[in-house]
Amino acid sequence: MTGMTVIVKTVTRWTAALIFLYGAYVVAYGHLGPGGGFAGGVILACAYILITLAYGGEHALRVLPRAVASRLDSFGALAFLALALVGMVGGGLFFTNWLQQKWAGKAFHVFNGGIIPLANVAIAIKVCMSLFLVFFILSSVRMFGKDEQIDFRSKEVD
Amino acid sequence: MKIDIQTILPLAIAIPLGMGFILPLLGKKLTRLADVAANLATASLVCLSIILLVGRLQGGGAEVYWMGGWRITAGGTVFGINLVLDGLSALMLVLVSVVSFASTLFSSRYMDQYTGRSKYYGLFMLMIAGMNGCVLTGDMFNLFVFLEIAAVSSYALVAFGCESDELEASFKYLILGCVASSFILLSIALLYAQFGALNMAQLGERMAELGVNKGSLLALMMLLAGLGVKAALVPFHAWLPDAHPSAPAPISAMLSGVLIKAIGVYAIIRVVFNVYGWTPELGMALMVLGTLSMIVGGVLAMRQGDFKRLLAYSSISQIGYVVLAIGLGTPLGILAGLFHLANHAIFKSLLFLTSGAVQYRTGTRQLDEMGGLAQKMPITGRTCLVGSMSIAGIPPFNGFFSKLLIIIACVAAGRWGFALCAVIISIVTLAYFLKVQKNAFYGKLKDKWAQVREVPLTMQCSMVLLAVLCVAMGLLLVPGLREAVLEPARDALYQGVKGYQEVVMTLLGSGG
Amino acid sequence: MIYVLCLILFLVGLYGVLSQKNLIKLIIGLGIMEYAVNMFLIMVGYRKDGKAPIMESGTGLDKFLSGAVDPLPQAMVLTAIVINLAVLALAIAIAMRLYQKYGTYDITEIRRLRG
Amino acid sequence: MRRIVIFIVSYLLWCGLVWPYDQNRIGTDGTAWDTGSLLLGLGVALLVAILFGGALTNKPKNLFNPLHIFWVIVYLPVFFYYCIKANLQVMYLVLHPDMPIKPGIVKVKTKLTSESGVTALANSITLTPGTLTVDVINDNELYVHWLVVESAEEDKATEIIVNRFEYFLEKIFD
Amino acid sequence: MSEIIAAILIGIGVLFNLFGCIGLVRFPDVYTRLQAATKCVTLGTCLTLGGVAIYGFAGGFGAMGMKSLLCIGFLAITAPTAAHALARGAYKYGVKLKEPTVVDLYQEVEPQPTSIEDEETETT
Amino acid sequence: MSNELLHVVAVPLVLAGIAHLLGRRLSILARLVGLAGTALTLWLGVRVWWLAAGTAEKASWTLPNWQWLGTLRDTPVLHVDALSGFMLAAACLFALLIVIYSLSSVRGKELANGYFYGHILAALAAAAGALLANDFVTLAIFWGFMGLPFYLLINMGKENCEAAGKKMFIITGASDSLLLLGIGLLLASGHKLGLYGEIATSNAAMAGAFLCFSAAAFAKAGGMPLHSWIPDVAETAPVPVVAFLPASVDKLLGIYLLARISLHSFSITPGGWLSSLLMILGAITIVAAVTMALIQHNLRRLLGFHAVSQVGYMILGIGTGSILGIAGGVFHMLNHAIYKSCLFLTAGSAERRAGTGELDKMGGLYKALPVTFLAAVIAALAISGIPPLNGFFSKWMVYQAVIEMGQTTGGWLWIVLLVAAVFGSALTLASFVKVIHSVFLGQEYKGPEKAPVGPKAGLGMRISMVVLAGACVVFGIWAMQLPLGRMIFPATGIPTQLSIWEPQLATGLILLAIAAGLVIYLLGTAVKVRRDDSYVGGADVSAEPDMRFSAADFYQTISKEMPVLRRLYVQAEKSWYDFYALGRRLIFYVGGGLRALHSGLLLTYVAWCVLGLVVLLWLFVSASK
Repeated sequence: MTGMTVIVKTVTRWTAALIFLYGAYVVAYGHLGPGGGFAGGVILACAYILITLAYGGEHALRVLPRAVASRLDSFGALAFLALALVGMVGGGLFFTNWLQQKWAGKAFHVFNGGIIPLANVAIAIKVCMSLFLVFFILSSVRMFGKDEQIDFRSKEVD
Repeated sequence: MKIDIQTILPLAIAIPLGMGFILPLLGKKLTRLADVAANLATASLVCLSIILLVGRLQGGGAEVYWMGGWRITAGGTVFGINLVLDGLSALMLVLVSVVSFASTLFSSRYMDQYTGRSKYYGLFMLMIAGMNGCVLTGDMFNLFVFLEIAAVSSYALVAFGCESDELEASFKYLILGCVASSFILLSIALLYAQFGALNMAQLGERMAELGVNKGSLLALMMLLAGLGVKAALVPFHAWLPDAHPSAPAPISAMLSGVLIKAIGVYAIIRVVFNVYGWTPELGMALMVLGTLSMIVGGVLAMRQGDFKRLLAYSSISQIGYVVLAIGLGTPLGILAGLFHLANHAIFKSLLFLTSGAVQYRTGTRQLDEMGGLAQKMPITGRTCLVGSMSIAGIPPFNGFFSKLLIIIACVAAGRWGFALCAVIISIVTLAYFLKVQKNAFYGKLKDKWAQVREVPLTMQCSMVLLAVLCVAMGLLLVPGLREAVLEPARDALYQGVKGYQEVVMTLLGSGG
Repeated sequence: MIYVLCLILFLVGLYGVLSQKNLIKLIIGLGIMEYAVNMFLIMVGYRKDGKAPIMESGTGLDKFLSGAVDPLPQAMVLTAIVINLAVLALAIAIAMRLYQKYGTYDITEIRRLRG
Repeated sequence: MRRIVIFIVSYLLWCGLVWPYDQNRIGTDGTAWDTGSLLLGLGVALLVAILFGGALTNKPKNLFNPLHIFWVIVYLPVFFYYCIKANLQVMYLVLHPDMPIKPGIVKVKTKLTSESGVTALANSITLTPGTLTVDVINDNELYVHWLVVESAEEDKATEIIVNRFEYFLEKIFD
Repeated sequence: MSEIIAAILIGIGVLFNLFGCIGLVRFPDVYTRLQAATKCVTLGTCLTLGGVAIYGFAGGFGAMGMKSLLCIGFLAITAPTAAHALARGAYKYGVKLKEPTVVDLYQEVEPQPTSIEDEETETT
Repeated sequence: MSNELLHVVAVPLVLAGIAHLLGRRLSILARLVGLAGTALTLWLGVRVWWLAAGTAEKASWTLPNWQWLGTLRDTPVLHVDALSGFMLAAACLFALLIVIYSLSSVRGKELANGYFYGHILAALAAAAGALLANDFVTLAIFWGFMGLPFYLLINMGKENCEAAGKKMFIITGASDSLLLLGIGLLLASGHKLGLYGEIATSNAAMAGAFLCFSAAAFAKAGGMPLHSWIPDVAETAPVPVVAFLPASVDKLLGIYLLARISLHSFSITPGGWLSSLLMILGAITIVAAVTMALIQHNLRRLLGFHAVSQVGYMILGIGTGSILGIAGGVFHMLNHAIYKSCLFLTAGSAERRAGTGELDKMGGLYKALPVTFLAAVIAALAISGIPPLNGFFSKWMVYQAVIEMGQTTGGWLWIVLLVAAVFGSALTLASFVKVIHSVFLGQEYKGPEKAPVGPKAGLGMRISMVVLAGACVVFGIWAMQLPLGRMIFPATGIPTQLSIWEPQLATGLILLAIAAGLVIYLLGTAVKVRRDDSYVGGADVSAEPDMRFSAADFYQTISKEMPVLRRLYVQAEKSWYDFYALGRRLIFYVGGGLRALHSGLLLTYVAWCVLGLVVLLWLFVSASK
């Protein structure tokens, strides 16, 4: 994959960062409006997918190395789980919203959902990286031919 | 010691889920560490599930756990994600963890043949998480979600070897599984549309109030068909004989041993008994499906020359026994079915592990290429014999007792024809397992296997563990133990819709 | 009535799974089935003149419940979409590998396992 | 420098997205003003700046040159005019019973040198009457699909298609 | 007042979208269809969003209007690029130019593969 | 409550475990364990038998009073009465003799290892458990378990033994499943599971249960139509195994069960349809099996068919339902165990010497194996029912029981049965003439395929054979005093109308006659006769194969020349009369069709799912209307 024409590359240059930003926005406001970890994560992944499409796989891997992606992938899920487990510390329940009391902000403000925004962020990381990996691997299958080991990872979120 | 179930219950899902994401981080280099970690995880699950089983006994009845203590009641409907631990769930939990422990123990050397071990363990753990969630959840939609988690990881695990057979099997499995999931989801949607509840207890309550109509009947049939695919009941079984043999042996053991039960049979019986409530027609449908599976699986297993494929067909047949017995709806029938389910988990995983051991050393699965291997692989041969005898219902192994109970239950319920079928198929079972013994382990040793050795120690250990369980499980029928393990599971089903609803709803208050 | 349309869409997907020989088209059929189910779920939650289930300032819980469409099916659909995504990604990956091994996308030629 | 540009642009965009002036979302304190979101925006913009470093622009100085900004403002109505014209043309073609189209791909040349300039030109061409950029070769030769080919010759086509934008774009990007 | 303006804008936008769709149906091949789709749909959508923005700002300068404006900008940049990428991809894949085509200079630099059947790709 | 009952089951089981642990190492120690174990079990068994005479409480063993046993606490599990007691002792005795035999016979590394003795001990333990079981479930447990060591023992045999073992295990396993069905029937009708119930067989369910149990007994003992494993096993399994299980202990168990259910568990009407069915099956077994035996070429296979044939007498006897008949059947079973294991042991000895089991290739072994020869002759005469040996006495009792039944119930059936039984006895004699001639008499085979000459019979082998042959004589002559008086009548009750038969007197007369014959023979040999080898054209042809007349050839006429019989034989060769083969064929046929359905086409599979859904829906919608 060598990438596309200069037009696409340039537009990608202009927009990728903005798409990422928008994804971050969707994630951050997931608890206030439509969106959330999954939708935002998909948008985040779109930024990287756009780069992959426009510039080719190699450049995309320079921006986001595969090892980093798969580690972040696991990290996202673990962070989500850790958030849930922290709720159990001190006799609470699984998924107890342990931040809600201490960090109760004002309604409709960003910092008020307790652990929910944090969980959204974790999910977003997970989804973004998973989607990127899935896309990347699928797009590279034809490229590398038979010997490339497919990474059969299934992605589960929510 | 009073065990606080409320504290540790979610760990049954959290541990495998967490490990499922930690293990892939270990990468390619730290494979031994991945082995150790995976084994530790499954061992801790075994401990956990046994603690839960015992703790549930101490606490009496069931335990209901609300995720995060979050629960709102609006318009008479309870929203929130809950876990329900009753006798049946506890039994299934123990089974899943025991079999998965044996499988991970076996995997540590068996998976030397494959690359990407940490990913393998990751998927494995996800599958366990899915199954544990599936047996614990008290809500239809989460049932679907966990079921899919387990199913998706199993699709990937079936294809793990990336050879053409494995890919083909996995693809077929995936397509059928997907069709099944859409059926399940559609029926859940139908149920929600009609009754406005997803919580199983509440759904059952409303269904009892409003009565079963065409729509809920459609939903039920779709559920039955969808979960029938997952449980591999004839005629929804066709993926199983492809998928189970193609997976790596420990995975086959998991798939046949617990997966089809946790996400198939368990879900079916939970829905039938605790949501819809058993009716004679429903019982009849289950019995017919079960008998059909029993016969078709048994007869087809006779014709197989591939060790693992034979075992796969025999799984269909044995699942048929389970469903037949549970479909009877009598206390004895349910007890017999659950007992057989537990036994089948143990001996079928044992058999798949031994087949894996044979494949590990000889590289073949074809029975006619083997012969006389008992001389060279004594432990494998013995354990396989134990497994075969158990599944064929030879005393004093556990399969005998469950088969005895099933036949008695069938006759006692006046279902003579089904009892006769069960008897005949049990003979057929014996016949094809003796074929395995004859072709693989006895007879003359072929020259090309002269150099074959016994498998490594950890693999032996896991097989011996299961073989010992095969003998020991027979003791579960002793009243003292039966009251502790099997009867609560039986009661969880036999109490029906009302009982389940009472159990869950009375515990509503104590949850949050 | 609109539910029947969903059912028809579902059946279209099912027909696709049943009749198509091409692996990819088969997967598309699956996708259609899933969409039909998701759409059905959304419609189940729909309420005429209902608002989007987002809490605005000043709406209490009761008002929210009476005014907004049912948010639960939407959450369910979201989850179902995630699952479908995983499944479809896996399906396509396997289909591609199958193509490498068998050299065809024709499902009727991929039948090494039988009997 | 580039990072600073991207940081600033991102932050501005964030502010636009968050728009802490929404009357529908009056918090418990009685105002819609949410300081937290602006603070969070700083963090996010920083993250974007770090991750996407120099992606946004090659010549950060241009972005703050008032002259360039002026020409952008001049360019916009021109572009908008052609855009409407294009739509009306398509409308005419679509609704005309005979569909008097004469499509074809022609080659045009541009004097623009910067990537951004070429891109802007190509996009402008795409959005304006009857033309659609198919490919760019050697950074200055554009192949354009033309709905009603008026001339297949390179120079003539260049004059018709390119020149109407080139002047402005040269000012903006070079 | 602003509501009326918004309504008019939205109406025009939807109308353009409609023409674009008609063009999508009537035009003979991929490239001409892309022409129709890109132009009309871009402008139509932009106009619609502009209407929404005006409507949104009328109430009290809310987030809705701001987001609409951002959308317009974004759409203006990306839509032509997407059309370009599609056209180029289609050409490289071998989709033929249909009957009334008069000239194809692009063939000099990029000879089209011939193996692809038209019928198959038409439908995409 | 007496722990001896537990010990007699547990001790051999524990020793079997020990022997298993020894495995192939330390074969001396393994033999010691085997010998000591069987001897110990015999001692325990005899003690248990004595307990049978005591009180009911003494004669049973109950589960301990442990908390976790729940309602099973204090349940009597094992029970001994006169019937099971003497059978247990007999089984232990046979085990001991077999082990003694094997000490010298299985010298090679093939068999003399811990596994072999472990399996023997395990089988003995299972047999003990099955004999002592107080209820049907315990019986079924031990009954089914016994197949496993037996199967493993068969697998130690010659080539194709694994196929025979499989067949055996499938049929006996099937019998276990039938037991389960019978248990289910009993429970469903509200009966207790004890063996001592006296349940009426008038209703269909109980008749079905009775048939299930008797089918299990048939399979174990080898009655037709569930007999077909016996010839195969007899041919391929190791000799001690054949002598131990199908010849003695399996018969013991099978007939024990049949006798037990006829005597104690169910009450069957003599001459009723159940009883008639049993008797007809018995008669068919007698005649058909012996006819098959006539044409066999393999010594052990021939003996195997006789083992089936003899079961017919036992079934016939028990089928009469009268005390005399049951006593006769049980007595015949005991006798059969004695002489048939003796015959198998002699066959093993002869086979070892000749290196083959084919009748055509044996001959003239009496010189090398005098003790074996003697034992074989005695056992052969006993099985053929020649007075005064034991076989005669028991057959005599069976005949009497049939006649008595015929006199009470009338009809013509009993005549047919009686004729069949007598005819079978005659054919038995005929076939044993063939055996004795082919194996021990006649000329030695010197053909091209002659196997190397093997060793003579060892001490242990001779001891076992002599003991068993001696038992044939003793049980024949002192039948009333020893076996009947001490063992069988206490179990079955004393029959009222036993015709006078004075074995001792008869023996004296027979001995007298034999002595007279001997004198005449000696007088005859007093005249010198020239004896020489045969010559044709100056060449010694006595070694030529053509000059050798095998007894087996003589019997070829039966299967070759008689058209009706020939067709039957051909069909029998194709196993048209074999339930096992028929079932196998049926299942393979059905399975072939099902396999073709699993065509590997994914679309078909999906179609099944949808079709299944539609059918389910249709059924339910139509049901809900």
